[in-house]
Amino acid sequence: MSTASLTVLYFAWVKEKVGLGTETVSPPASVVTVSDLIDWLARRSPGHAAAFADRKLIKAAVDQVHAPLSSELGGAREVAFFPPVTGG
Amino acid sequence: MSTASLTVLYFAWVKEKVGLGTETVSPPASVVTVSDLIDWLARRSPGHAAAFADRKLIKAAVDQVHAPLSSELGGAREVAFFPPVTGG
Amino acid sequence: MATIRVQREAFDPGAEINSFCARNSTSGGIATFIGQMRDFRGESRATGETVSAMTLEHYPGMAEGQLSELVKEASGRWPLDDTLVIHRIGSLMPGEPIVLAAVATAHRGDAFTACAFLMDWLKTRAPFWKKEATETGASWVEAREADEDQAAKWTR
Amino acid sequence: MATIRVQREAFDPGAEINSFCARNSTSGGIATFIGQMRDFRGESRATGETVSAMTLEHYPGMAEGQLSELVKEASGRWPLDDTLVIHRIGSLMPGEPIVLAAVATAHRGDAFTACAFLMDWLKTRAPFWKKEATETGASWVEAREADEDQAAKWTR
Repeated sequence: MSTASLTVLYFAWVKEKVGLGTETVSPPASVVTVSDLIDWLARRSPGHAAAFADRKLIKAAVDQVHAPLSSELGGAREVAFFPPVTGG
Repeated sequence: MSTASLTVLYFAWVKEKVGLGTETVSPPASVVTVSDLIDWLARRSPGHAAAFADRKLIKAAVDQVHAPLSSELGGAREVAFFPPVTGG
Repeated sequence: MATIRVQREAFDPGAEINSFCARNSTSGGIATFIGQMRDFRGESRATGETVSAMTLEHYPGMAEGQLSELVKEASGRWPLDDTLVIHRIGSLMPGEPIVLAAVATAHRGDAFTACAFLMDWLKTRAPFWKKEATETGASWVEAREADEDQAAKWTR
Repeated sequence: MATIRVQREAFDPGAEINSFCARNSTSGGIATFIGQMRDFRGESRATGETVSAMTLEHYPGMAEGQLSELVKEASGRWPLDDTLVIHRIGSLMPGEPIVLAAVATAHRGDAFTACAFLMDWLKTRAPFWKKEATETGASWVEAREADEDQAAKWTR
């Protein structure tokens, strides 16, 4: 909840829309949940805005554990955004 | 239900107790069901008697199809007796 | 499509599975089951007698016929692209594969279910009998009640 | 015991299954699942676009971590002797195996159930994404709702 730096990762079409695979950001204290982080990231570029336009399509992992968008970031060091997985 | 000849097959320990794997028999008209056939076969030798001593342990197939001991033989040409199967 | 083999010769499960995959390259999912000969009796190696060899007797004709029936029944219940069942007879050594069942389908759920069904019915309907040789002599394996219960759940 | 591999190189399912069987020669039953890359999109080859190649992206670290979690969860639910999961990443050609899951147990029921569980959870939890190349371009495969439903039935 501070301005500690956070690694954000993007995968699959989220990565393609954002235009990069990873970035290090320092969100303001007002960014408390994963959903808050999306709101804040979406303002960084038209690519970010496009990637997060329909967040029903977006899944998140906080420190490599699946997390609902309502989760609090807490002291997370790594947050990832991606579409539903399609391996196997 | 006549004196037509019938091939009888034995497998696994039933074969070992009877002392042979196959025989051709001509049961009398009174032998109507698989169970009747067992009664009749059991009198053929001490080995037969030992094999059929506890018929709860015996399974039968009539013309290569699993059949309860109460089944009628009808025009069967081949009847087999064996313990419960243990393949796989 | 289906292949059923009852054979005295050892077989190579990996090679069989690879050729099954190759001839079903458009099936999304392949489920297989391999039953191996264990070198002990009962529930565990620690408590069971050591088994040095096994003989598998079968009812020629009916064994193949029952396996065909099982595959036909499975094909009627689930949309299967292909099926393979191989069952050994004769003398086997510990560690050798006894049986291989493989099912190819578009969707993996059907593959798992059909393969489990094949094995459950095979265990209670296909006329094969195992005789195990141990230090104290050879004896016929007894049917497990659990197998009957498992087969019964597929009854319609 | 468990082996988990996420790898760019192609693998040979038959050879992997054979060595899995060999190192689990005292397990009575081995259930396996092989997921293959299909050369068409959608439900059937007749109606779907031809797929000429596939790229599998993954989340390094989390992919391996999730697979370990799945195996740990399965091992807690069923008495498993051994487990193997191999998942490809990178470029794949049609017909190539994408994933192999193998489970060794004393009793076959547990092997089938645990293997199906592994695949259902893998499909919805392991961070891999498929991109298919067709004549009209490349596009990301969409998640199937059926996969979510299938995974949900294992929830306790």
